[in-house]
Amino acid sequence: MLTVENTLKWLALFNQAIQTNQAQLSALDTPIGDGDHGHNMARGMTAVTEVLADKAPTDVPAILKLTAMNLITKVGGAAGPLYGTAFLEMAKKSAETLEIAPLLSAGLAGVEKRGHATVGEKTLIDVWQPVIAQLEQGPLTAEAVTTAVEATAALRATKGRASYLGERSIGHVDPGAASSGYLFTTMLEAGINHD
Amino acid sequence: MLTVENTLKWLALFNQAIQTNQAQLSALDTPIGDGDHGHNMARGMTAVTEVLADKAPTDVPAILKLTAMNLITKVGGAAGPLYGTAFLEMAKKSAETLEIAPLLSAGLAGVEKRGHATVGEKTLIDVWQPVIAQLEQGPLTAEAVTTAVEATAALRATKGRASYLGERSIGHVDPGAASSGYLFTTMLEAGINHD
Amino acid sequence: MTDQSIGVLIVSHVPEIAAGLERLIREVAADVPLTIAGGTDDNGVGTSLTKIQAAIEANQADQLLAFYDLGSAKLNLELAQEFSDKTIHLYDVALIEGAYTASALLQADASLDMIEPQLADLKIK
Amino acid sequence: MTDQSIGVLIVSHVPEIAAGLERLIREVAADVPLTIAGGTDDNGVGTSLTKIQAAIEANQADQLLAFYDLGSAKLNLELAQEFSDKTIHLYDVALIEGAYTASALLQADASLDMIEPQLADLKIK
Ligand SMILES: Nc1ncnc2c1ncn2[C@@H]1O[C@H](COP(=O)(O)OP(=O)(O)O)[C@@H](O)[C@H]1O
Ligand SMILES: Nc1ncnc2c1ncn2[C@@H]1O[C@H](COP(=O)(O)OP(=O)(O)O)[C@@H](O)[C@H]1O
Ligand SMILES: [Mg+2]
Ligand SMILES: [Mg+2]
Ligand SMILES: [Mg+2]
Ligand SMILES: [Mg+2]
Repeated sequence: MLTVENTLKWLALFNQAIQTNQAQLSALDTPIGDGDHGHNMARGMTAVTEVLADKAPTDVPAILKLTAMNLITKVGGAAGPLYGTAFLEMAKKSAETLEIAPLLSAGLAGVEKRGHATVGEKTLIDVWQPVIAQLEQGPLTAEAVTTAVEATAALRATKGRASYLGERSIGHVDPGAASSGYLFTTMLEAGINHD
Repeated sequence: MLTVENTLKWLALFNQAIQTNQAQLSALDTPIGDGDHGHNMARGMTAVTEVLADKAPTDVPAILKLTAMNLITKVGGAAGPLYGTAFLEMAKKSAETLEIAPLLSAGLAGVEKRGHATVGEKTLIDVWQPVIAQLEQGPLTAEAVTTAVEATAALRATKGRASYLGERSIGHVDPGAASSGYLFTTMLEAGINHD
Repeated sequence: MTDQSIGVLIVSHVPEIAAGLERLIREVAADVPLTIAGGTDDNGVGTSLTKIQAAIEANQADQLLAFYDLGSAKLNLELAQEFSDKTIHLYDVALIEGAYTASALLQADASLDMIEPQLADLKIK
Repeated sequence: MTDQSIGVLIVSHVPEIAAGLERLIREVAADVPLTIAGGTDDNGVGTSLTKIQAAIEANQADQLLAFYDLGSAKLNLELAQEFSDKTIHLYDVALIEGAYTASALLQADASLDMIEPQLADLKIK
């Protein structure tokens, strides 16, 4: 169940994870992309963190919406509109429910629509989908998140920059999947899980 | 029959015609192209004229080859490789014959190969082809040249920039056809005709 | 000379590509409403929703034919499309060749019905 | 990392497009031999055989995959091809998307046999 407190904590921890692992995320983006995913996400989350520090909204929908708008405008890569749309759809849904599974599910639907993508295309969707499936049945574990991230290595990319490599995209973890891995492990650290 | 004298006279007259009609040629290139054909041809013929004034070669093949190289490197638009190839093929052929019809015929074959083009595509080929056909049978008239140039207005372009306009290219004289019109009227003025 | 209500919008990951393509098109379509968005806010390689929205607003036309280079530009273009009041037609065609063709045809007063079949031949995305 | 014997050659009518495309490609293909020829000798809109020949010579590879924007660039490219000792493969594909795809694949060590079918999907000329 999202609250103002745990949502702010989640975003703060996610920001820390992104900043700490910025170089690793960009390194993952080098063999199958343009090597900027860590830099992009760090720029976006720095903006989110600054704006939340400036004027912390007092309800969950407003926090999610502010996060969305900053990710959309500041990231500069595909991850911007994708994560931004995810948070925007979660913001809309949070007027109705604060349970995490349906919120993330609304976010995932937004990513799929925005990216014209579905599961199996070697994108962040391949982490969101199994994470949500597990949350719908019971508590999520950090191990399950890591497993989903690593499973993207075996996939052949058919969306995003990695898709230009065809067969050659196989054998590398998807950078967007890796950043989503941090999104979900920090969610657990913030105490947000199956209600 | 080409001689050193009439070839140099022809090129001098062609240069004059191009310089005089530069604005008209660029104007023809405006509705169906990028408006630079007169400028391109003037730049090329200025270079040819300068280099011939500098060191006038003493045989026809060398004059034609020097003309070719300068058109190829100085024109800057499609007309450069096209006219350049035409003169290059004429230069090669002139080792064998100095009769004008077979020379121009070799030039036309070069243009067709270089442009991957044939008659009816609204290009300079639509002037070269009827001019050569007439020269093969008897003397060429300036009227026939003008008629061929004007006939390009009715054609739909399928090569060059004008081809992007599809149907909308119809109703305009082709700029390359017009500059070739000057090439052949100045040839007549230089006294070169069916032998 | 051209139907001022239809314009062209170019979105590229690189500021130089967007500016260079505008230069190429201006030679054949001087009167077409054309605006560009190239690179990130700090002119890095990427796209910027803010720049795209500014290019949409700056365009005098209220119907836009939009062209982009790589997929992530499309994601931002579609977001801008949702946020905008203008009618934005997005084409999954070769950026340079598509934007050039559409602009040349608009300059020659072609209607959207004439332009779209020609763009269909350039579809590669 | 890449087969240094295969390089990429970009020919555009506009210097800014050629330079911008090099910038886009460098982000994904740092090690691919890549040279460009943009605009006329005085950096106007057009192409220059001299610039194309210089780009061919400057390229460290002896086999080049060549890409161009509009038809008149192809005329000069084919002339350069005839004058050069290098093997130049000319592709009638979308300039940006084609050169990007080929370069990304070369960087990932793909062979010409793997690259050509992907380029075939981008053929529009
Ligand atoms: N069409 C898409 N649908 C879903 N996810 C995508 C799509 N395109 C890219 N991605 C995700 O975005 C990540 C790349 O983000 P980033 O490096 O910031 O963008 P860019 O490729 O523009 O540099 C990929 O690893 C992938 O997970
Ligand atoms: N592929 C081609 N085959 C034959 N002629 C062509 C071809 N492309 C262009 N042309 C000719 O070149 C002329 C345009 O020359 P110019 O304006 O100098 O070149 P550009 O179109 O590069 O600006 C056209 O009017 C046409 O006669
Ligand atoms: Mg990236
Ligand atoms: Mg990027
Ligand atoms: Mg022209
Ligand atoms: Mg030109």
